[in-house]
Amino acid sequence: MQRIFGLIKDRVGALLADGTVDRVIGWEKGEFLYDHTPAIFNAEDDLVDLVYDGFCASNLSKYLIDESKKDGKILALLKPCDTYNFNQLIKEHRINRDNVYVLGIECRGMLDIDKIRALGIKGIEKVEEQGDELYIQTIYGDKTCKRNEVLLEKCINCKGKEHVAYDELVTSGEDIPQVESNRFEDVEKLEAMTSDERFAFWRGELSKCIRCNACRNVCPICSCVECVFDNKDSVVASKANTDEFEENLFHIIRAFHVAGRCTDCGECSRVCPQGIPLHLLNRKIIKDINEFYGEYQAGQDTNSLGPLTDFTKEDVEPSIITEKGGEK
Amino acid sequence: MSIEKTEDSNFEPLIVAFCCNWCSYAGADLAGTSRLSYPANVKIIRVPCSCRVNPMFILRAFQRGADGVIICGCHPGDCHYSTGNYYARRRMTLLFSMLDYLGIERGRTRVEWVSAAEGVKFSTVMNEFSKTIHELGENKKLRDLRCKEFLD
Amino acid sequence: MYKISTDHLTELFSSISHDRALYMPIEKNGQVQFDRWMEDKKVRLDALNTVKSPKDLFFPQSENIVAFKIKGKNISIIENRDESEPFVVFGVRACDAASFDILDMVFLQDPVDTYYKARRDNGIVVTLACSEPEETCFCSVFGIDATNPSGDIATWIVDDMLYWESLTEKGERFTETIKDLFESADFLDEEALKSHKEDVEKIIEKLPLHDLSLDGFNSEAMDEKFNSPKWEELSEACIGCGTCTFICPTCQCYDIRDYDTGQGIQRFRCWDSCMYSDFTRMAHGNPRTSQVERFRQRFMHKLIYFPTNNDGVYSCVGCGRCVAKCPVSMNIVKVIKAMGVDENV
Amino acid sequence: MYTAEREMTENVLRISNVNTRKCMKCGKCSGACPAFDKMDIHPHQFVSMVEKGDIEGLMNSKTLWSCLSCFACVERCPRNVEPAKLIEAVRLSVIRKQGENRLKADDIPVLLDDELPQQAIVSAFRKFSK
Amino acid sequence: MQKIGVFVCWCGSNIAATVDVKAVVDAVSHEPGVVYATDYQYMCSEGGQSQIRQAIKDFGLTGIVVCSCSPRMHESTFRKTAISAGLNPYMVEIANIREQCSWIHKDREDATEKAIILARTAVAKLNLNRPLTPGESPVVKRALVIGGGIAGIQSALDIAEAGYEVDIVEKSPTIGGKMAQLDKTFPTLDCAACILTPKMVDAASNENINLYTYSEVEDVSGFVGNFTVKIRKKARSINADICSGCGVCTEKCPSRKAKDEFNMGLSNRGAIYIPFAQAIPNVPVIDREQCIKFKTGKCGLCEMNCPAGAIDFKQQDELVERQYGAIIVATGFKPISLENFDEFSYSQCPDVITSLELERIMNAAGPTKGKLLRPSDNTPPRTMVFVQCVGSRDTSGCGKTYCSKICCMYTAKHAMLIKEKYPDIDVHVFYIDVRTPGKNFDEFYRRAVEEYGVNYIKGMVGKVAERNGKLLVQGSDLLADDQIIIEADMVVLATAIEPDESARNLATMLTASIDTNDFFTEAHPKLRPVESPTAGVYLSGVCQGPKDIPETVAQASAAAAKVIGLLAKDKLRSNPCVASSNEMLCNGCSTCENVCPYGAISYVSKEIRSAGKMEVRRVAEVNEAICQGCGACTVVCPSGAMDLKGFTNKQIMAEVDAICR
Repeated sequence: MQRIFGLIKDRVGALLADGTVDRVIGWEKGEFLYDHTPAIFNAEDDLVDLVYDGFCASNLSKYLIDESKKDGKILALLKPCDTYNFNQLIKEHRINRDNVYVLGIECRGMLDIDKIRALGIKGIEKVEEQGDELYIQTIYGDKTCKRNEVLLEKCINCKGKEHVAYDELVTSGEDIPQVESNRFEDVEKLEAMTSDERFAFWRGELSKCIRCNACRNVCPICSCVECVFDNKDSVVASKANTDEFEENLFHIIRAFHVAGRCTDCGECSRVCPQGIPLHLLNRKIIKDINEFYGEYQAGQDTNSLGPLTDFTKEDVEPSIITEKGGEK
Repeated sequence: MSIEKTEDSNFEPLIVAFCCNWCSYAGADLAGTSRLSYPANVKIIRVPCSCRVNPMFILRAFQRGADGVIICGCHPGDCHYSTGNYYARRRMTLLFSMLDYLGIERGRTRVEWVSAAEGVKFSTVMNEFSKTIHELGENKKLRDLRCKEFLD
Repeated sequence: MYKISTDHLTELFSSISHDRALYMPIEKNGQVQFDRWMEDKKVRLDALNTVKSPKDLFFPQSENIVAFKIKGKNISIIENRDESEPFVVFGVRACDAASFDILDMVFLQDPVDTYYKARRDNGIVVTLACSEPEETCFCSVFGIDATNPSGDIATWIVDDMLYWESLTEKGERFTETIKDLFESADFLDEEALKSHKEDVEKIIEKLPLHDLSLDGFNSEAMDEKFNSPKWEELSEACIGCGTCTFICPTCQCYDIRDYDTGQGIQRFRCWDSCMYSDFTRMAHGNPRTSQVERFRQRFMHKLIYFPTNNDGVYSCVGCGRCVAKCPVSMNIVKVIKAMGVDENV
Repeated sequence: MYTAEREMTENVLRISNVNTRKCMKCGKCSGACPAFDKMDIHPHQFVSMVEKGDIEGLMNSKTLWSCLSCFACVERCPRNVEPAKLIEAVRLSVIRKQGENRLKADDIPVLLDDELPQQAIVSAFRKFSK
Repeated sequence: MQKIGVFVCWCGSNIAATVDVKAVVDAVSHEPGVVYATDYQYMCSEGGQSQIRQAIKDFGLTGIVVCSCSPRMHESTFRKTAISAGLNPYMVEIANIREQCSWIHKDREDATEKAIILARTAVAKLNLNRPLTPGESPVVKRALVIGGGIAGIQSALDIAEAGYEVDIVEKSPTIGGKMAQLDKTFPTLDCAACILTPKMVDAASNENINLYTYSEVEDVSGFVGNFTVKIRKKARSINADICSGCGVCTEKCPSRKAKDEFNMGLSNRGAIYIPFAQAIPNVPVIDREQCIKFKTGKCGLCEMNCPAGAIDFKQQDELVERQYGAIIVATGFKPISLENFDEFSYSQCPDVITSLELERIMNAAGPTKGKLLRPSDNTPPRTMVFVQCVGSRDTSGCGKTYCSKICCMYTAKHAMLIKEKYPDIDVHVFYIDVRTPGKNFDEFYRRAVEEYGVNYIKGMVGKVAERNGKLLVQGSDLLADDQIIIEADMVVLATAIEPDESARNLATMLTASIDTNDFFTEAHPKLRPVESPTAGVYLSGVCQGPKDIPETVAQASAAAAKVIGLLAKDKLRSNPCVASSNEMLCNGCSTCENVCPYGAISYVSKEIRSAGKMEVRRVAEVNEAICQGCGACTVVCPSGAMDLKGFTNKQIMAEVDAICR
């Protein structure tokens, strides 16, 4: 991981120096070795705090909505999965393309600090990456673990290593193992359950929701000027889940507003403080769209019509759901 | 006959029907003019086109105590706005699939294409749907309890 | 000082939960949070901290206040606040226990919040000292001794023995009711407990955030901190979600809203977050329009405004939840370090 | 009042599952019937007689047993009335009439054909001797 | 707070029979916003309307709810009442407690309870109504008639008469339609050509009428007052301007195998042909499947012999796009195919023909030059059998369920003409019921029986079989209770008629509603028979339902009158219930633009004050003249910026709440 970071740092320095861009959005070192914060580096401050390692999971394309409105050009370090959101935001005219210079950076899959803790590793002070091994120095002695054991859910189901939007690519030349996985596996498991089991599962999960809006505010697609839940004149304005129904309502409406636009970047599940597998909701809609209306990956391009703003005369009838078999 | 699932068989289901102004609302009127009866617990809301029905309306109906929601529109191809019902068809398919995914009984929501000339079909659909909902029983899963047992 | 072996904890819990509800850290759907104790529930006393603080046992996320019913011209007022019955909360860490005291300063000051007071009187806080603090912990910075937690009753778990000592009169009365389950602790136990406390203190010393300094955060520095240019840079990553405020044990802001249930109007209180865009929306709009101002407001309140009004008590207990759970890892520690006097960043 | 005749008509309608009211009296069934000349009551009359409730007349008619059940009338009827099924139904009511023992036990030896399966005898008895 | 008046109608007994009107009035008077509630026997009558006007003045009502019949019936009536009382017409809501309540529920208590809920829903919606003023859109002073039969020609002539420009689009090479194929027409027995061709010539010569023959409508967009229609002028391969119509080419053409559609396939025609002598325009057309030049590249005799050099093999289809204010559908009909009716052995024996084929045989310009001869061996027939209702009144699925209405009259006409010209031919007619209603029609049919001795047999033909040159017609004679077999020389089937096959996709193009038999559905069977529910589209002739020529002409003129009424206006009031976008909430994401079927949404960048500072934002703008108010955009808009006036999100939510209360 060090090699690629070195290459990136040089490229960023060069681009800042020769004036193609006047500021960079990337990640800044935090207190510990895993809590990096997205930050904007202007030309003058040095890039000592810039970092790129296994804990830079956050998706920077959302910041570009406001940043691209300011004058001057910004250099954006985008991982492959972030570029899908970048394309989707370009398609929705939310990002001013010529104010952004996209540097496509290679990504070997990001790490999940909660999974490391779940392995019983506590008091983490330092994390070193060597190939597939992680050397973790903690207050209670040094620990090691395999990189693939602690990958983020969205990296286990990575959509592929190619960038779909970039002005320039930075690759370290190392071959990155393509992780084979069926990203709809959990959805299929849920579909196989009886409807009462599914209801119990989702009641269990959604009852944990504390309506902190982290999933909404981190989602690049879910970035309305004023969200329908905040706008007091809207019909569903609400601030707390005062009832079971409101928990369902918030997540169903959110899933529907991003239906056909969600690129399955997994950020919502990553940031949920309560660990609710929110990606399973969006992934279910993606699976349905692929099944009923043909393979569609949001953000693959910047001009195709989204599935919910398109139709064919031979679309399947809604009654297919009621006759889909299985018990009531 | 299957044994009545709900204990109180005098349970009166509440059904909200969204009917598109040009075809299914006219079909409902035709069912009226031809005196074809269907249960009184079906209440019709007129919308310009089936594509006007927002998932929020359906969830609001369930929240407020409806037991079944049916969306009627023109037959695909006959829509007065030419493409309205195509969008509605896709959106409703995904919504029904999502509700089923969350464990809500499949029969609670339904889409039916009824043209202005199909009064008979309208009344049979409403009778059938009301029977299905009656068998499914009261909507307990998608219900806002504050709206129900509220004070005296 | 009493003691009971950890194998008999289940009988202790079932006897407590006979006549009153018992809450403790329980794992549900892979998430540890304070939940009501039942035999089949998976108790997790080893988990350092729950994700959501136990404050919502006293200050729930949403609770009914009053309801109105309109019939024609006349309005009838219906009292339908949620009744609170006696309960015990077990396994509270020192930092959370300290946060109750901070909440008391807010809610029990004149005019007393009767909703909060009813729950606070009904609740008995049984704290459990930490044995393996995490690197995100910095309660010592705020003068909280993790090994000697406050609360009505303090407990320690050393090897396979639970030591039980009531600190307050309320704790004393409660211990009386279940005294027969315990044996009294002898001198040997006192020693074992003392050495365990020292080990934990040594670990606390070694915590990376142990020597975070708070000087510079006092009422005099209010203007200087308020106008500091650093807020701009610190808040650029903040996405304005409410995670840090909702999981923080000391955040106490709430909003009052009315809900039209079709039968009448239900007025209820729910948590609010200073990070939200409509936080202090008033007639003319919202005084804090940009995220920078909201971000500054949060940390100024915790580190300067609150101590100024409450003779130096900071409104943070160093539990480290916001450090762990912020989506963009921006938190109070980074603010303290960035804004602190000796800039030891 | 609910006479036996009324009950028989109900029976015929139930067995044949024919809605005699759908007949528009076009006469195509009689036009297409190959056994028309052998019949004293003609296909278009089945329907109106059943509707009038005159089953008795049909039961004693020659038509009942000269109808070939070729279903030409059913095939050609523009209103899906299926007259032939009425004949079948009336035939069944004849067979089911109580106390008409058309097959007595002592006839068995004369007619017996040794390859005849046991099943055929039993069902003949059930059908013909009431 | 609104001041609402609620008016519950008895509708004579239609509502009052099963709904306790007084209970509804009492229940709804407690609703928030309601200041006045009353009931009346006939709310839509003058008495009822004046009561509403009076109440609006007395109580200063800001909105009225009328609980009566379907809004599709009297919404416009009550809106006019509101206007006359000075109230904005869109502050009127109708609760449909007749078609959707009193007529369909038997139990009085259920019906009353439902009526109360429907009334409450209308009040809940009205509380959130805002006064709307209809916009205006220009009217293109030109009409389009699709179909060049008698219906299309008559409509076109009437519209041209009023001074407006009319285009007739006819898919076959000449106008005239089915009527041109007829010999004589009932009840006056004057010859079809004599009364039709003058109208065709008028249509051709009228400077207000443009003929697009051998052309089809390809695409229709826009809306009433401003339709944009693409017409495909199929290539005739003949330059119509310089062709004199001499017909030399049609004689010289060697390819003779093509079946002449005009003569119903009873005779052949050349690859280059003029459908019939009086064809308008009198210009031949090349049938490219049959023409040897097109098939093999050789020949070209017609080109050589054409004095004017008008043949042009390279001529291509031409796409014309024109604007119209109104469209009249006059696509006419065709006989159904008889493949499901093999009992008449129509396809096996040439002597079993349909009535339209008989028209051609008896027509002087027909294949037999007017002499009645058997198609098999061209000998005059001795006995003829007519069979009525072939494929009509048939619920078995092989034919059509409806009665085709015109067969009884034209069969009586055929029988009479044959008996008059060849008195010694025996004519038998198998019928179920003879339906000849109206002025002089029954007298016409009785004349065929009494004066000309046509033998009408009450019964049906079961089977037609050929035996050594003769047709054995086996049928029933119900009055004689007998099965008769007639040895006939010719059998004529009165075949059912169905709409032209172009009707189905034309309806989709026009978004006009169409029923399961492919007849266009009229806006209201009794009150608006010549209009389609789609504004600006009118129906003339059999496209709307089976009818004879007198009725067709009457309907054609009626449709023309409606069009003239429309074109006379300079401005049309457009529907005010259109979408509108709230620029403060709009993300500028173009999702609504993608779903708008009319392209009514465009994007502008605007200076907007948000969070205290001015900011340039890309926001949506709705062109109120083009938007038809379907609402597709309001649902795809995630932030709820796009809303539909008249059916806002809040209004529909209020209705849902009122129902579920």
